[in-house]
Amino acid sequence: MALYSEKVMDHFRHPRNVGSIENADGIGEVGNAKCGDIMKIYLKIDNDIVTDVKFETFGCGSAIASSSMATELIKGKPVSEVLQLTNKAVTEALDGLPAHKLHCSVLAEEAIQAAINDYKSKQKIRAVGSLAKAEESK
Amino acid sequence: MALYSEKVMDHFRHPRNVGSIENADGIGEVGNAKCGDIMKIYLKIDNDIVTDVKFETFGCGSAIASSSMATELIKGKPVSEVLQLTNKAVTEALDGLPAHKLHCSVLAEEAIQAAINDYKSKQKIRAVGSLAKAEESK
Amino acid sequence: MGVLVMKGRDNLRNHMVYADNAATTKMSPAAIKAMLPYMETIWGNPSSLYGAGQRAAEALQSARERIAACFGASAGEIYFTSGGSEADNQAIISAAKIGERKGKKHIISSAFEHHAVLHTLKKLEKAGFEIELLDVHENGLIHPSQVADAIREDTCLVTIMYANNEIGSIQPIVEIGAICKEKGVLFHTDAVQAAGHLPIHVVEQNIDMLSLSAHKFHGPKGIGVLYARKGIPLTNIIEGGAQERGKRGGTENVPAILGMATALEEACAHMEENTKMVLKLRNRLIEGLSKIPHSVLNGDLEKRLPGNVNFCFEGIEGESLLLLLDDKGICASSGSACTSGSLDPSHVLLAIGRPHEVAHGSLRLSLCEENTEEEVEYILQSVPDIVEYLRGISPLWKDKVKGKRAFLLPE
Amino acid sequence: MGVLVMKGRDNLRNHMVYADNAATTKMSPAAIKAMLPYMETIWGNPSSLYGAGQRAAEALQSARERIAACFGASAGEIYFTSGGSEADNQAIISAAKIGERKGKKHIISSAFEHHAVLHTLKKLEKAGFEIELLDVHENGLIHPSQVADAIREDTCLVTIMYANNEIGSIQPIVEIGAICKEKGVLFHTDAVQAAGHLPIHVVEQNIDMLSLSAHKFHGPKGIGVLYARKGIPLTNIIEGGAQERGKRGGTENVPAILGMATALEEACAHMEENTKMVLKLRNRLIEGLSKIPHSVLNGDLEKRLPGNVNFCFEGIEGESLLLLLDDKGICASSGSACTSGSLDPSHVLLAIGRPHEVAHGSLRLSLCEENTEEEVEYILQSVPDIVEYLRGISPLWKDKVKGKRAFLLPE
Ligand SMILES: Cc1ncc(COP(=O)(O)O)c(C=O)c1O
Ligand SMILES: Cc1ncc(COP(=O)(O)O)c(C=O)c1O
Repeated sequence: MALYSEKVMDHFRHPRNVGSIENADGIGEVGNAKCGDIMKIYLKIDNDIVTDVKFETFGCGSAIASSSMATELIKGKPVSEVLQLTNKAVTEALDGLPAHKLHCSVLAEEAIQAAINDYKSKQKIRAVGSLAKAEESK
Repeated sequence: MALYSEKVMDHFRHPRNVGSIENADGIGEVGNAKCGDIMKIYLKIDNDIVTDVKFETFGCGSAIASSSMATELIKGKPVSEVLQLTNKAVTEALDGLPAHKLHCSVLAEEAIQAAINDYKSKQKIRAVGSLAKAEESK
Repeated sequence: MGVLVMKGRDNLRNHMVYADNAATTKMSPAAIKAMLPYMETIWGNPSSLYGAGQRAAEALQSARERIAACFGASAGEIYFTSGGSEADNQAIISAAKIGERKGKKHIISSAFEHHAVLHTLKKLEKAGFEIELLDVHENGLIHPSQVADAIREDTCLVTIMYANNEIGSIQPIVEIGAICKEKGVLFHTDAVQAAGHLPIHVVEQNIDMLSLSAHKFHGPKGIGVLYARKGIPLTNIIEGGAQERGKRGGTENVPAILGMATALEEACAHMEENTKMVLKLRNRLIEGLSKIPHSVLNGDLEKRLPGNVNFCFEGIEGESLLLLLDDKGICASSGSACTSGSLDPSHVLLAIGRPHEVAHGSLRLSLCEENTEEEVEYILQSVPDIVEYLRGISPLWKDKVKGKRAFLLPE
Repeated sequence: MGVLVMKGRDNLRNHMVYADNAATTKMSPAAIKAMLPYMETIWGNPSSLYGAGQRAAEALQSARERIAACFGASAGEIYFTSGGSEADNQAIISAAKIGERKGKKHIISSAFEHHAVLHTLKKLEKAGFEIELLDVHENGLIHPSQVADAIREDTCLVTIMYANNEIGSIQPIVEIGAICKEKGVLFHTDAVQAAGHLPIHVVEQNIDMLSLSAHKFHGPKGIGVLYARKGIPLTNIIEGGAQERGKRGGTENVPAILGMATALEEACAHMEENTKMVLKLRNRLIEGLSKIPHSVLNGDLEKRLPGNVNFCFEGIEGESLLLLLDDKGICASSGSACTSGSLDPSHVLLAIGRPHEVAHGSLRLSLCEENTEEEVEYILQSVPDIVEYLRGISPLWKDKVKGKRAFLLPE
């Protein structure tokens, strides 16, 4: 009955995947206006697989732990699977969060979705770009 | 700061002049409707001097102590002086009473006044009686 | 004639016979022991984030669970208050607010509730509520049918005490609760005298809200519980921080709460054996005191708190009796006028129909498992002497004996 | 980049550094000792007539006198409550009722009061009162002229806290009191953080009503005082028996009251030397923490509680900071959103004009005379490391360093 579970405290104290990725394939940053937390996710994606992920978070203990756990959960996963990550999965993997801290796991979910969206729109641009190039070489 | 002063407790525990007087010269009984206390005072009066006094009281500790102290204060005193006995004098002689118990000392004052009034009206009747006798013997 | 029969305390001369457990109880050593660590070492504020605060928060939560378990509630239904009075106030105000929102402003209670209830109801009456106080039968009981008959469309609350603090009568709570449940009316019970002394199960007994106070079962003073069934929205009477799920501001009194939990568990665990012991003492007392002529037992003989004895003695004024008992080392109480600054006789005794004069002469002896047979015999020696002495100096009594006034109680 | 710099607690590894004395304090051994006899042997109910009750009543009265003497009041002006929150509630409700009777329904307070005050005022606002919350200057102070300007014909109460619980700023109470006195308006001050720490004299300082809470000066939890100048009629918020001259029902918490009296006397007797010691530690802390770039001290440097240190660190979120300090054995607090179930940043820090983002990153260290220089040095080693670490993993901070976002606090 401590404020946070052992899992949360472990991920808070020893957050996995902290940092940033140079030339990331997708970057997502989201914030919660009310509590002020901000999360930034960096993805490295090869062949639609998340090969690397890093995060930077400004926020409370559960925000940091949620970021850490969420990045662990998606590492090595195909994009299609990553898109199905829910805040519930993050919370469960952390052995639960206090009710008023659930929004932190939502933030993690949203940050990852944002990063995937970024990756997809970048891909489209690249696709359009290569299409253009192909046209040109015709 | 006990509820009652030592004096009150002494007069409560060892009330002076408890009892009744056969053929008393004056009897006064008063009651307080609200708290239910009843005091009865018996006086023996010779030559306008209170030569004996007894009381019976149904009431709380301060009612009994007030009766006891009041009887002590008037014993041996001339009627004129007895009529001047105030509840304040009783209270002071008891080293004070709690505010909500002051009415007990008032009751004692009233009982004594009632007894004196009784004495006086009996005297008048006796006076009238002896007057009548004197008339007769004329 | 008045002959002073006071002889001192005999064999118990220097021993205090405490027979006022309905007023407050001696703390159980286990309860004191349960408090000390939270005074000496784990003093943190349970709202604090760090370990020292979280340890206090954990203790608080475990106390909540332990207390809830004692009467079939769940931890989330327990609100800690500063005592029985605050719990009574908050329960009633909360129910009134709920009712007001629905246009229901009729409240049913009884004439012999504790002042924490009666005065709160008076306040609500001034605010436009209609308060209906049920009559109490001479035996100190309310009949469930009275409640059923009184409930109206606009009734928002029935508040009837579990057991009366003066005369010990135990009300038919299950039945009243069932009626309230059926009619959809909130039911609160002031269980300050019952908790730790009688088995309570809020679900089985259909209790929506319940008040208790720790110092009535060997716990600490200044701490109590308001139980409110899940879903009943409470109204704060103390605004402030987010403590007690926002329903009661103020830094939690962790040591007292832990003391209360321990005392309640102890009382509940030993309820059966304590009841047996106390009943035996109580019945002996009732039997002995009944022999005093022109006396009457107040409250039902059967439906009665195990430790409660309450008599009226005709021709006696309560305070004098208590003072003389005190001289003999016996701690007792009275519904008497003069004990409390008010001059009125006990509203409880008037409610069961005792005339003013008789109501003035009451004696309450409330026992616990620490009282002994020797003490009971000592009380039984002392009371008749004092009653006789006080009657001897009473002008009222004399008139009765002489036939000038009528006796109000049979010989 | 985020490099975890947590190294454990070094030489104080197994030692708890308690720096949250504004939340609650460790009980003084003398205060515990003062309570025990009233838990173990003199447990009687002070309303009881017999000796055992009267001894409790005498103890209660002496505690009342001793407490009154600590701030120039008389015993009859002291009302015991269950703590600071209840005292605040009752003071404000009472003044409002007095005002209402005269048709005066305007109340002046400040934006950074404790929630026990603010939430009570909100309740009154719903009941038709007009509540005017004065702005607080950036240094955490209210100017007496603001009060003078705000007072109207229909003002019934000014309630301004003596010292703020988060940022420690001490208000100009004498001056505010004098203005209220001159204009005939009741003046209440929440002195929960001041009592036992600052000299208080209700007469000289023109204070009509004052609240305090024992657990803020090494006394027990669950007990406090409402001082109300003679002649001010209080309104009950807890109805019940005749306790506290009829103004607060509930069996008196005698042990806690005795503990409070002892703790308050102790605190007042040693105030000068304690202040000296604590000031030295506090100033060292402020000096050291000021070196952290992009930080700011909250609250006035001079008009400040001796033990209070409160900083905002840009780019830091309070809860993370507290959890990492806890890992090092340091107990501290924050005005942070996340500590209390609410997500809003501290209303106090917003009131002094800190932007949301900065307000989220606050740290309060509140010292007492038991803290040591060694502890202060340990805190000064720990905080900068943690701040640097947390900034290192913050996307916000990175943007600021890169110039993509503006710094809000100067380097
Ligand atoms: C300024 C202030 N007022 C009121 C209170 C409430 O006191 P308590 O929690 O003892 O009710 C506190 C502390 O919590 C406080 O710091
Ligand atoms: C039936 C009943 N209700 C309420 C109370 C009030 O409890 P407390 O004095 O602990 O507030 C008492 C005892 O005083 C009581 O006997």
